[in-house]
Amino acid sequence: MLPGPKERMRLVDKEFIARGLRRSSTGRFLLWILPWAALLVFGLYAAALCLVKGLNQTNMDNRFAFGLWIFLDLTVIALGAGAFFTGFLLYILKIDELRAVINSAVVIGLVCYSGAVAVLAVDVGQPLRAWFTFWYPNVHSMLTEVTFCITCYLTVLFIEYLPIVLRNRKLREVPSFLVFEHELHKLIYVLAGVGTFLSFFHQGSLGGLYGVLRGRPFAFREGLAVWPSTFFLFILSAAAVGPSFILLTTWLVEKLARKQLVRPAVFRRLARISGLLLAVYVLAKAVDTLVWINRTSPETGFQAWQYYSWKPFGTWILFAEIVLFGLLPALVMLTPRLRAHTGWLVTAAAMACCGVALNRFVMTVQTLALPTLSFDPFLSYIPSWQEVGTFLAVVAYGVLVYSFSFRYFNLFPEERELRLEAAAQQEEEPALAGRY
Amino acid sequence: MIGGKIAFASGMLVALAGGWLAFPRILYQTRLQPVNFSHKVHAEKAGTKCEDCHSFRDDGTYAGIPTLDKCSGCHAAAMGTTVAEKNFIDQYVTPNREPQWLSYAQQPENVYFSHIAHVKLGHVKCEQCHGNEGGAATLRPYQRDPISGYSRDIWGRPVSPIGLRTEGGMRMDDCVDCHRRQGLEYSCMGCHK
Amino acid sequence: MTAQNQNRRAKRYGMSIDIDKCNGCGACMMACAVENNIPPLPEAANDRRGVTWIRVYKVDNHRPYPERRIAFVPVLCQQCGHDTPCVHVCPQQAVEVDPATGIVGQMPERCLGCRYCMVACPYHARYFNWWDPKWPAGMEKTLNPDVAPRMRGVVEKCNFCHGRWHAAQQKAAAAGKSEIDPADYVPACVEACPTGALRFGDLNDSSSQVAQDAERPESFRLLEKLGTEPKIHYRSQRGWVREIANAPRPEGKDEARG
Amino acid sequence: MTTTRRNLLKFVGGGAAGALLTPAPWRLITDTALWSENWPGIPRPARGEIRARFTHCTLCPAGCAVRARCVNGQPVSLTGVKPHPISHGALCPWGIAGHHLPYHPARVRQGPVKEALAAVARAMDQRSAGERVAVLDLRPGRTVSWTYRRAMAAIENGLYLAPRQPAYSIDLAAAETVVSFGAPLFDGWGTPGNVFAARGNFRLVQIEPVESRTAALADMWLPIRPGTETAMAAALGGETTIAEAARLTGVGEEAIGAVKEAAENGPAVVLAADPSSPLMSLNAKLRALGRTVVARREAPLPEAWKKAAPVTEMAAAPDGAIRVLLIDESLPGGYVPWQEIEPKLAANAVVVVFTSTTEGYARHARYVLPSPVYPEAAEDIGPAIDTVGEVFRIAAPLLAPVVPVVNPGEFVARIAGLPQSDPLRERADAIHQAGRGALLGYADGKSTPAKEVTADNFWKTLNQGGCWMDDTGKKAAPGKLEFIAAGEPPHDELPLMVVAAGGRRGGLAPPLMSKLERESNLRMAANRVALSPADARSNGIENGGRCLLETACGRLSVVATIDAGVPAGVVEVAAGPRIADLCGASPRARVVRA
Amino acid sequence: MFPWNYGFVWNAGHIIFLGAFYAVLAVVATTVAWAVVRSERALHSGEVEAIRWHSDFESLPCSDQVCRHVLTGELRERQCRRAFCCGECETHARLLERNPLPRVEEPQEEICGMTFPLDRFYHRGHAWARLDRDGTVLVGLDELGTRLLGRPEALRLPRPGRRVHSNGTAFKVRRRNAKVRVMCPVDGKVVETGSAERGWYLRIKPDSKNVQAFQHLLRGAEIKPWILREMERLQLALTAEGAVPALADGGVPVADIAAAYPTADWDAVCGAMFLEG
Repeated sequence: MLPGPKERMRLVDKEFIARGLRRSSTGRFLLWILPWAALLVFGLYAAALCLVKGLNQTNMDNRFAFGLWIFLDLTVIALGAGAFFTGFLLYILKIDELRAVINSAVVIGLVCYSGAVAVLAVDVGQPLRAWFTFWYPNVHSMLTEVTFCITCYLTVLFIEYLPIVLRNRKLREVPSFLVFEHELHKLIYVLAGVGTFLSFFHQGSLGGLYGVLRGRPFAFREGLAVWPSTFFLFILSAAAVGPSFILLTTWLVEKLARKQLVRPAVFRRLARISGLLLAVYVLAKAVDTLVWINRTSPETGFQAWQYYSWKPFGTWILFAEIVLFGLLPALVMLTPRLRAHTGWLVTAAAMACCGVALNRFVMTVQTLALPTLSFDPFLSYIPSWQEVGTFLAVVAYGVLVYSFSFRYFNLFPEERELRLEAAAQQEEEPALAGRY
Repeated sequence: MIGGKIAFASGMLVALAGGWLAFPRILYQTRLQPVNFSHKVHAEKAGTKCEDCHSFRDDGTYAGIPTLDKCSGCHAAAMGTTVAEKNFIDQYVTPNREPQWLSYAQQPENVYFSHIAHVKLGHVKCEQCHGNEGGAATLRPYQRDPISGYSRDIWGRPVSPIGLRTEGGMRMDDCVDCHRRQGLEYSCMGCHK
Repeated sequence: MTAQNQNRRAKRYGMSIDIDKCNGCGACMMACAVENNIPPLPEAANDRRGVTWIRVYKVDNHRPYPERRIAFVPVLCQQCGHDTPCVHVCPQQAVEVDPATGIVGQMPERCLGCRYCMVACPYHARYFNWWDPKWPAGMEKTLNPDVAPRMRGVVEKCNFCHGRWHAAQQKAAAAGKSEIDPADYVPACVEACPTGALRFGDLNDSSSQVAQDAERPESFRLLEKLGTEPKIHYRSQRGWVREIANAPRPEGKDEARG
Repeated sequence: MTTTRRNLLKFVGGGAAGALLTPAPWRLITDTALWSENWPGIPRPARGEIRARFTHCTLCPAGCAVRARCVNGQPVSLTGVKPHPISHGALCPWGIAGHHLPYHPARVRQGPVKEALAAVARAMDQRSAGERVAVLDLRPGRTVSWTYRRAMAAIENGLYLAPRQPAYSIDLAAAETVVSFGAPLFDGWGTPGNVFAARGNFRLVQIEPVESRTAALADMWLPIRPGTETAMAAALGGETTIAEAARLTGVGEEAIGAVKEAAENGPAVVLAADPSSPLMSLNAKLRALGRTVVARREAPLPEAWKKAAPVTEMAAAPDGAIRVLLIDESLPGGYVPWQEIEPKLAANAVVVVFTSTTEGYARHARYVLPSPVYPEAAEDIGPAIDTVGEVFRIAAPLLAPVVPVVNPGEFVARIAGLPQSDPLRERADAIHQAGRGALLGYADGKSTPAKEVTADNFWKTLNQGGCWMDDTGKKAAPGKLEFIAAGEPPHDELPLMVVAAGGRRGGLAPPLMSKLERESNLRMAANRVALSPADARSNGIENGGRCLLETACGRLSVVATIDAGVPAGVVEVAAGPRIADLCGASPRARVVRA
Repeated sequence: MFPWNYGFVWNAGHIIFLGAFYAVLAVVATTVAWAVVRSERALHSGEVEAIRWHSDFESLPCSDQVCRHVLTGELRERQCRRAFCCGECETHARLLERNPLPRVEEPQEEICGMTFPLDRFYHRGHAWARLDRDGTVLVGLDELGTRLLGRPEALRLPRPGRRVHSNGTAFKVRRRNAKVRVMCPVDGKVVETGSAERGWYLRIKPDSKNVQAFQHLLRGAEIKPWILREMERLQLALTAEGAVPALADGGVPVADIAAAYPTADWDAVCGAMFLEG
């Protein structure tokens, strides 16, 4: 007898799942997908409104010309830095442990970057002219640098994502796919190298974006050659939280999928790298802040303390950014005893991510909220539901892409081996293997 | 395997043919001028020069295509025997209806083009940009890019050389080329508004 | 600089504003909107979404009544002359400083509306078209043919009534001259100011009224320390008014109007 | 099966690859980008011949000379006429955007003309003895005002109503000290150009509670306690001691002393926000009459017009007697609060208003007829309060009415059965015959004695931009100045004193005023009131919050603005018909949260 | 972007910036192109099977990549880096000459109740190869393999004349949800196909009959330790794939193991046992 449509779907679904990987039943998966899909649809509607009716749908205005979107774009891209940095550590510095998370890192990177680019396309007033930036680039603009690097790196990410897709059990039955994947994977280190180069630059130029604003003394920084100090700080912070974010997501997926995906050693390694870089970043940031308070800002006629006398953005924000969400997690991740506990690791990683988010918030939102003319008011801004919706679309899109990738592609190469090992231990005390 | 190659090649061929041969033709929508006006006749018979009809106002602004009263000055009654003239008189002069000329040279809204600056200061001849319009016995059809909404004469590099004069011209590229040759390259705001 | 540009001396157009004369009537704002085809905005617009190339701010000395004193400060694009903040941030060369006039030009048809320049501008003198340009039915008949209306989604700003500059150029050309007569080129706001608080001219020409105003001891420029060399020179005899040139003083926060 | 599918994919792939090698995709990308330059929603300015035309602004009694830049005859921008002896090339914000008014979305576009005519006619012959037919003229002193007066004279029991018109005019040029009791000297008082031209010669002492635009630029601002102007005047007039005034007004003694001194020696003038306020009598004490306060002079009239109804003030009209009331609100002028009109109306009165706005009497009248607006209307403008000499200027229409309009003058003339004529032309001829004064043409800026031009050229010049002036006659002291004592019934339960912000006029405001009112908060929008921080706090009102403005006559929903420049106990309102109806009679109010 | 675009000037800024941009594009493009070219070449030179085996091998757990000499106990620990191509492995060669395989007297090994005749070579994917007198090679499924698959529900054999590659797919078997590719021990051309009943599946005409061609296959004394290890692996796989362990006592595996473990994810079990990724 022929299987019913439901059954057939189940069978097809099963066929695409890699051999020996435990994935939830088709029904459960659909249940998980559904709400996110709904969110995606809603968000796309919001974005469509902004595109068709124009940016009057948002709550941005002439004084708050950049709003929620730019803030979250910067954050998301900083978090997505895990992709390039893990690639860099694995393929260039040959830290082989990280092979366990590289695939996941690539997917996360892809999601973050494509999402950010999509939001940017909505954020500009004339998307039809977006290509002008490539055609008539103003090479002195940090935004040009960002645009070029991000688009290039996004292409690279797609290419890096390709092998992961082609390795799918069903797809690799097509000989040409199999072979191409094999050959491409041999050259992946080249792409990793290029990706690293690009990422360094656009993470930096995202910082430069604000650092060069001579007209906004709160953001303006001195620096090397054409690059203000924020250029390097952004690179550093992104590199620092990238691994943290990978750690965080991996841990989250483990919890959601209720199975071990990587060895604890990988977590610790990620944490150690993250902590180390974070420590360096905090140091650099502190120095930069001091220079800014004592030289850069006064030279432009602005006393730094003024910035922090507008409620609610008091000095606490500095403390939170540098100490609470910077130094603290760094120390946790660098202390072997604490690092041993996954709980501590995850908390620290989360804090580090918050720290970078806060930093991006300060750079984007506080810069605009602070008055520059003596007769300016201090401004606040609440995003409209269309803005929020548009960004939720990106979140939903990210979750969906990751969910499908996790289900059908082998994001964590060690997953199966770890299950076998777990089974080996059960040999000793025979019990029913945890089924999920 | 082979089938695949053929399929690929044929797909490519179709696209190439479409893109190079069909596209340039379908890209423009063609409209005819309301009156079959002959610059040639007016130049030779009436011995008029360009600026006699395409004149400047006192304040130096350019009057562009002459209005009906200019025509009816001579054509109150038929001067020749041509059908075109008869139609013109019946349809426009007698009912005193302005013909809706289609201006090949109509620049985009964001362009500030000063004829007098070019003619008087730059000593540019009409032909240099407008080509030998004055010598043409008939008005060529007006071609418009429906997407951008611009006349074929003023925008876009020639998609394919078919049916488009290449010398001189009134496209931005032409302006810029000439200005560069003259060492007259100002800022964007020099010509745009 | 090309041969042609050398023999015609480069101008540096600027403005001088006497705050002590400005009564804040708003004629300049109206004249500007009329001249530059700026539409009245829909009901939804507020004081942060309107397009007002020149905007008169009501400032005060932060003292309680009756010591409180007010002054009106017209703020337009300050036409920064030295590493102009908006020019080098624009990703696609939609902003430029015209070497011939020193005017900071914004090209609406090149702009993609990323609004980075607005973030870069410390004077908030740049405005974004949040809406399609919409005039009440029939009113589009009153548009100025020398200025192209901008489309939704692009940034615009004061360009010293560039349409008038073009017209003046054309007039000069008609007279066979390449130099324009200063009397022919005056921005709408200056022309409209009933109190004569606004003056316009070439700062390179030391004989011009503005050049001399700029030299006055009571003359100042907004946020001069940023080093962007603005070309709008304000002046006032009142000390507290001259204070507005400096960075904001938080303790001076007050309930500003509106 | 799979091969064919695969081949199809290959075909498509090949197609895509091939397409990239053709101009098509690239051209389409650039075209769509260009499409964004003129996609729907971007209007195209008309191109054509650009010419200058001249007229006069009728938006206020100043009647500034206007130079209109026209494209194919359509005005696209208005500026002043630079070398003009009265307006000195100045225009106010309203005037600058005046050419937008015909297209105002809120304009009254049609009205029941026939019905109105019929109703008026019916009411006129049905009316019982003693019932009146009245015209309310908000802008007296125009030529059409004389038409009304003649019409009312022709009709039995006709009544010509008009807000009081000062019998004097102010010669600012002759003053060295100007003591202004809240007169918005720099914000709508008199002729802006004239005021600023004279500004160099006089010292301005502004006496008013709020720091208005005028106070901000005054040489001396006396922030007086609201409602104590009379006390200050008494002190300046030497009736009370300075100390007494200082106590009452809250202004320092030495300040008052200085003002008093300045006012006494040196040609001075005292101005009041309301030209018919008793404060003006202070001028007599300062020996200003005949020097800075002179008799108002009107241009000559045709002899035939002398048979005209007298000017009656609303207050003087008999109660419940007016059966037919025709209100000419075509030009913004001195708005008479409705609650002053209402008691005068008969039981079933027919009220017809000629107007362009729904804000004013249209809210009360039975018939609302669309009137022409500036610059559609052919009008003349009487001398402004600061015009010393005789002057006659015509606001020549710059464009034909864009909606079917009713000319109030013709309407009234018709119901009164006056012979068809062109009053403006008749007036012009009369002036020309008088043979005095000179005619100034704006196009050439030349001034020629009236007697040297033919009547036709005289008329032609007046219509193409020009004005007739005669300030040769010697300045005479005005006749006996009579003033209405400001009858202010005390409403003690109402804590706030209402002060009108200067500038705003009745009638339609150009749509572009949104720039000043909403897009920059430079001026107070019609629906706003300003409160002192203290009062706002005590009433729990926050900035930009909705609230109710309550007076003895009613309440109005408004938006509150907290302004440290407003003293406690004062609410600053944007003048306008609604506010006038609300606060006209009793300038005390309360503001409560909505 | 190009010199002929408005706004382009030949200055350091443009040259450096766009130079870097084009360099990146070039690198990325060439990388992809290079990969394409190489895969095309691979496709035509019929390396697909080899590549599949290699990529499968890479994805095997390290425990399954263990060297044959660890099975025999000669080495304590060694992971194969050559995808079991012992022919190319010098370590293998060295070890062989140092201590060649001890002779085994019995014609066959009896392990856990399964018989493994020693007249043949065993592929680690549980296919055996027997060199016949007529120079052809018979390819069959060893007993553990047979019992794992039990009675196949579907069997796909290559048509005679088709080329098969060592470590490539010999034939495909489906059992329950398990789709198994049984790997071919030798290179050659199929001359005849058999069946489960006949005890062999393919008769192959090998490309070469010399030792090299069989170097990578297990033989003689290697069989026992190998099978024992395989039994452990099986047990592990069964546990991991959620079957109740029944061979804890090392008892005789039933004739049809699949039937014995209905709960087990058989696909995964066979995947592990037949060395598929």
